[in-house]
Amino acid sequence: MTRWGMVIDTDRCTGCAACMVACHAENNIQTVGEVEAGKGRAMHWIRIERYYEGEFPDIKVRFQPVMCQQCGHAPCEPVCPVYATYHTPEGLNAMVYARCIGTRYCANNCPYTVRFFNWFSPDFPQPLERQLNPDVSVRSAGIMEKCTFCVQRIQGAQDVAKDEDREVRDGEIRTACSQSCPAEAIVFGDLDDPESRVSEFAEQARATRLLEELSTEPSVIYMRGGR
Amino acid sequence: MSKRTHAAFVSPYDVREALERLEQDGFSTGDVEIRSSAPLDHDVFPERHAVHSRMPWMALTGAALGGLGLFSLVAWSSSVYPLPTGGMPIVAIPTTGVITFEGIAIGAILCTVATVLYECGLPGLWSAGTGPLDHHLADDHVLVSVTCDEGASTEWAAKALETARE
Amino acid sequence: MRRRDFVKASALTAGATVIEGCTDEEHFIIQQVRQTTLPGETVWRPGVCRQCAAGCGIQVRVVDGNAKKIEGNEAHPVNRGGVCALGHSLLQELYNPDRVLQPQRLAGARGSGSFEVATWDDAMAAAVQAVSGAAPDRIGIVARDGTGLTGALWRRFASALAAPAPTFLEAPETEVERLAARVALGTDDYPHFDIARAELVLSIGAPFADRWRSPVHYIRALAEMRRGRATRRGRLIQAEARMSLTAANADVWLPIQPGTEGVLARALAGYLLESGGVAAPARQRYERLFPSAPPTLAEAATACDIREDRLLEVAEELAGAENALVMGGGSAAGHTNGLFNVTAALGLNLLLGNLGSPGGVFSPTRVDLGRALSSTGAATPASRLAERLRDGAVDVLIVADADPVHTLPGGFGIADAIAGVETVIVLGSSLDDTAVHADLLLPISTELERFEAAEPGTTAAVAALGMTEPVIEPMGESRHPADVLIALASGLGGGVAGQFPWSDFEEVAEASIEVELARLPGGSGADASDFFDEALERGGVFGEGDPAGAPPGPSGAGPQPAGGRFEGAPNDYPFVLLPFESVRSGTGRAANRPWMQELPDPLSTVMWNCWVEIAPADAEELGIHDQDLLRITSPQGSIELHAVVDPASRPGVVSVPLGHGHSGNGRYAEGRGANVLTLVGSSLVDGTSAPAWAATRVHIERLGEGELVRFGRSYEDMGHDEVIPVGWAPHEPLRKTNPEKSV
Amino acid sequence: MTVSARAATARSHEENLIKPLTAFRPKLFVGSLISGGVMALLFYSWGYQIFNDIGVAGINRPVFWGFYITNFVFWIGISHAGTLISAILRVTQAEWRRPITRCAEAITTFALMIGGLFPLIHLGRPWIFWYMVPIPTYRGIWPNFRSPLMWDIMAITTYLTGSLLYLYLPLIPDMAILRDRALKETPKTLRAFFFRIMAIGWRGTPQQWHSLEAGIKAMAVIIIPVAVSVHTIVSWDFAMAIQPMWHSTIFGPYFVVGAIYSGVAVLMVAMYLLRKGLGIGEYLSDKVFNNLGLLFLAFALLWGYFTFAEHLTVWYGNEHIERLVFNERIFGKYSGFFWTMMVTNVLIPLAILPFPKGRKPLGTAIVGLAVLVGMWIERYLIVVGTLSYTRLDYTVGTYAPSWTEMGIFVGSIGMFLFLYFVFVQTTPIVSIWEVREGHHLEVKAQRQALAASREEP
Repeated sequence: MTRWGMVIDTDRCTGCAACMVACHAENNIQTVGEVEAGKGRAMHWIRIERYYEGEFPDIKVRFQPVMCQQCGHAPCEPVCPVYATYHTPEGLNAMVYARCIGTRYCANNCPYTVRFFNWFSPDFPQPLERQLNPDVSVRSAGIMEKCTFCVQRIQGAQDVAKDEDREVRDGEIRTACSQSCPAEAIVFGDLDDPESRVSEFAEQARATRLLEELSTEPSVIYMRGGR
Repeated sequence: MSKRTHAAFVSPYDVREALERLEQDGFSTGDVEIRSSAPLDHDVFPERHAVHSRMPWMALTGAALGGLGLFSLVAWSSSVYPLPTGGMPIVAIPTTGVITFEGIAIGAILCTVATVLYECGLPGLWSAGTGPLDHHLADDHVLVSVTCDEGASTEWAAKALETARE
Repeated sequence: MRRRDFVKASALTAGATVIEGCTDEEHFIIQQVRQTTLPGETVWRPGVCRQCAAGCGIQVRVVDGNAKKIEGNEAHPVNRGGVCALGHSLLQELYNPDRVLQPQRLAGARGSGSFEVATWDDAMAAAVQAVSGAAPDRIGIVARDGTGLTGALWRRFASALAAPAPTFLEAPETEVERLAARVALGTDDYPHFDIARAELVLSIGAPFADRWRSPVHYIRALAEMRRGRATRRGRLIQAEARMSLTAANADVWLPIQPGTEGVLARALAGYLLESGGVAAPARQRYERLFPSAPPTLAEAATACDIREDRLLEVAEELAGAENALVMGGGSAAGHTNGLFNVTAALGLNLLLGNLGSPGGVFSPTRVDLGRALSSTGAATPASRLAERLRDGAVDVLIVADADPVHTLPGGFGIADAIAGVETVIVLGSSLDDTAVHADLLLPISTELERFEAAEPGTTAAVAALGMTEPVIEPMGESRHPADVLIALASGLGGGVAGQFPWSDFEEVAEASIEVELARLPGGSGADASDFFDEALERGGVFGEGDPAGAPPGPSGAGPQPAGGRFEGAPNDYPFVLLPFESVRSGTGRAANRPWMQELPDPLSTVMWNCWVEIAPADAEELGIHDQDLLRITSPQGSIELHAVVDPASRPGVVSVPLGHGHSGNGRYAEGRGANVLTLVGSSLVDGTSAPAWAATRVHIERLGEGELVRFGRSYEDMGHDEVIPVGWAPHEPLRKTNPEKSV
Repeated sequence: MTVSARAATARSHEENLIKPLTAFRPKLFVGSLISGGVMALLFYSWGYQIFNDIGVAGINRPVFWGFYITNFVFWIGISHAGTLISAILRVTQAEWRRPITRCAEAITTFALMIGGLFPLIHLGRPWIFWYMVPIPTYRGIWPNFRSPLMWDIMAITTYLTGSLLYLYLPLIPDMAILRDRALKETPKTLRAFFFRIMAIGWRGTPQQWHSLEAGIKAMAVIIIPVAVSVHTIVSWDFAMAIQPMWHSTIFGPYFVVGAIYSGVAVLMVAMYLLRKGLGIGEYLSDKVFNNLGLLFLAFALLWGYFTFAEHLTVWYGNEHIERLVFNERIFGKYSGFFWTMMVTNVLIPLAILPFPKGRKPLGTAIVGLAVLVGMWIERYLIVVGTLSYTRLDYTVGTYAPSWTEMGIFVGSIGMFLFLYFVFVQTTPIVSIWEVREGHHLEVKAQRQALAASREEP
């Protein structure tokens, strides 16, 4: 059985924000414009959270990339009245756009605030729409969306593996954020496979998870920084 | 071909007298219809006019049916298309319980109303509003109508009602 | 069809395309893009990113002839598979809704921005006429960067015309850093720093995790230094007045007084010399560079305004480290004493004895493919060009893929001077601040639509040359800037045309490679054409193995120690202004890309706008609150910006990101924020021709309330409970409770 | 006073009651016109939102819920006025209930209709709301009954059905009375036809009376737990979420109390207006106001207690994110709302209701208005106050309602008034037969007293 997971090394991450743009490019995420962004409607499936610690001149900055944690016990799932979000056998917290009627309850119940709502339908003025990824649907107004662990890439790789009649190799699947990360701070893989890189990381002492106290069983593991 | 004699009374107690006289004159309760615009206190009437209702039992039946119905709907519909969410069981008893409760309630409510209508013989849209004295009902009078045979004891009945009237 | 065949084919048509017009255009282009794909099938094509000077190698996902996604080319030694935000957004330059796709001729007043569409023939004819009509010495040429073939071609063009050498708009500090490296280490270019294998990196002013020089390369190296080795975690010390992204990632941040970077470096040198851990030859080399006695840490502490004990800690760590290295540049090179600052910083490496050793400094590995095209590395400094423009000594100005009006200091007065030029010919893809002044706007293709052969602007461990065929067909009628140049040259005829015998840039590249074959990695003894094809398959030619070649060391005495001078008297202009490149705006090239506009700045989290970072103490003193609208005035000019009260700002210093305040440049860029460079004067870095862009003082006044679009919390919002994220401190949140808000 | 004399006065009172149904009342007509216009605003704004997408509302990230959910809870809360109260009074056989049951039950029904509208308004894609309805469709997928929103749908449907029937059953005999009058006075009119339909052939035989009363009793017993469950479930929409100051076990009872509290408030205001507007003071007597006032006071105290308990536990628990929301609510951004709420919901009631002089129509009506404002604020605080703050402090939210949301809110008030105006003009706002029954019981009591005194000597 596979359980997709991700490891983020906060000591490698420099907050360069390459992953954020990569995510936009891969997942056809709309840009909402200044006015809407001012209302708090900007969409970044992955974001770099910045925290200050201490006072000048001994002040430190901490960066922490946060995307959907693909919780094992996701609070967002049961509250949806129409099964628009549910748990796949591979441990993904799937979002079915076609089913979503936009109660926005899931977003309310997400302790990580990583769900984003399409308040208006997206606008890709010509010829920007030529860039859109054909593997990912464009979401219209009234639909909730969030990080999918680049499920289209997962399925692509699984198809290839199936054609070649083999298992998916560790490291064969790379999410958009992890692939573009200059610091290689993001690693994606199968947490149920003890040989995989993510599993190795997960066993280290630096490993931790966000808001562990809520026992949401996130699939994203953070390697604590050393600064 | 039968005749009907109607009388309107102001006070229920006069009605009682009238009924007693009618009885003495051998009218069966089936021949006598009493109508009022507000519930009459039952001790006004002699035993044979007493009535009864199956209400509470019907309500309980409805409750049982409703609860069972919704529970099975939930249980079945979640298992024909099983989608795990938040690590909960496919048929989660606590959440199903809430729905079942509402099922019990709605079942009871509908069954109660159905029973009321059935026992009152409603809706009987066109049967009503035929009597000549109906408007007296609006004035809080009590109407008593007696059905009696061809030709026969009409005047008896009338007299009985008359005497009661004074 | 194989490449080789069609080069001949296109050779016939190429000249024709220019003279007879666009009739063969499609034919010509279709031949350039190889037809491979089935409908809906994904093809990955190697490419080169030219968004900044770094020149990373990329892989482009192409579906049905459309570019969908950019990933890093793992074979490329510069970025090894990484891509930065700017690189990703190249797709939105390619498919920008406001991109100029046909030649435009001015219709109406200069600078009015009203153009009419022209055919390539007419446009080129007009260009040829203008150039041939002008006296050679009254021609000005501005191109994007001097490195690589295109730069060489412009040089060749200028010399063929007998016109003044072209001006290359590289990052202003690059020249200073190059000179400093030459003086301090004897290398002909900025050296390669083996950060990945170092155990301690002291960066004096160099914001190498920001957008400086080669961001992806350096970020990767930094990460490797930290977590690449099982043995120990490397540490980074950043000495810089501003909390840059690099400083934010540093283990120790020394927020030193701007302009005193050199003093710091010298004082550290003094400590190293006294600590006695320095070998005699190293000491001699260093003293050849700086004969005078270094200042003490105490003196440095006062000059830099840093607690002495913190300096001492750094000095001790530096002395104790196994293999440490020191970088210099960035804002340190932007002060009037920038040359001294960077030289002093780089000089420290002599004392650390890390030249040519793992985790140390290595001499640059530059192929310089274009040297055969133009022997002279000559270039006219931007400041000089500005003078000529101001003196009205330029009749025809050719601007190729550059935006001098926006990217040069306001003190240079380009914006006004350019109005006096008779003819302005702009090769560009958008109606940017320079293009609005154009008489002739020639649409050029992006690096995805054209043949490219580009060297990294900052050398990596090994030599590299990125090469790519067009990844997709050019949009509209856009053309390769070099092809336009070649067409222009052949249009001019005579000697000039003779100097440009090629049909298109691809041929230039092929020819140059045949010449330089032996010097290219894996080139010696290879068949030129096969080598060429393989390179295109791979995305370039890359060296292998570990870096080699130790810098020779100082060639002579370095510049005299000097303090930084600032424009504006401290009384009238109390704040030092530090412009910087934010990952979201760079130098303004990405301004019209929605992805970049909506990308929050990692530190201020601002989107869609420009801002000024000011320390809480200063803000309080001036009664400024977060998001307030401020007027920032320098001796040069004044702009209006919104305040970001930044807990990590050094009091007395304000920072403003570059790349905003475009007068035009499209729907997403127009009129957003202000261009900080309009505040910067004309003063130059001593001993160089580079503008001193960090040598300005400003005055700040509050205009009133304002609104700033943010993605995350502002510092002022964090009044009550600040939690350090779990990733950092598992279950122990750091509390910043202020009394009136606690029960 | 003789029986017949008493009967005479009763008749004349009933005439007052029936006048609005028979005669044309300009005041009521104009009232319904105006309120109808305001109601139109709701449907205009909603249409505007549907055509221009949900984004025209002020809600955002992380404040995903705003005015709509606030109003939803507010109206559902109000709906606990009638049915619940009248049911309780019926079950306890409180004699003074007779005049107020119907106007109370009407409030329930209408408030519920409006409240049920808001979840639809708030949907991102309302045109496929039926994905939530448990019916077999081509989709082959059923709703997720684990979601509190599904519980909502179930509970509200049940409650609405129940309330409608519970309002209608006691209405039948009155309609029969009106029918009988109309058929004599103005036969062959629309009114007569309407009453005839509504009376569905009620005759008023002892058997019918018996079944009806049994039915009403049964309904009263059933409807009480339903009402309780409805607002409990509404509160669970919040309590089931792991959000600060939502995830609280006390929420069920807290909301129920709050709901009844706001319900009584509306009832007070409505009764005051009816009494003034229809001149039926003899039915809605000071005694009634006094008794309800006492109930009102009790709920003011209950609500205050729950509020204190809720906030005390949060403050004492001192969990980081909870304290963040708590501080903002009580000392920070939302303190203005909070303290206003405390004044309107605790201070004003406690200043007026404890005193007999305060429990007169005007006094109770004033308190009613104040409490309405307060209870609305409470819901706003719960929805927006919590959502503005997130566990990972990086994201912070602010919220300001857009004109669309405002319009829909105002429109909903208009809709309520409109429905009520129409109701007053089509049905006797006081249950005639129940009042008559009351008289009969009095008469009976008198006779018994008389008989007793005869036997004395």
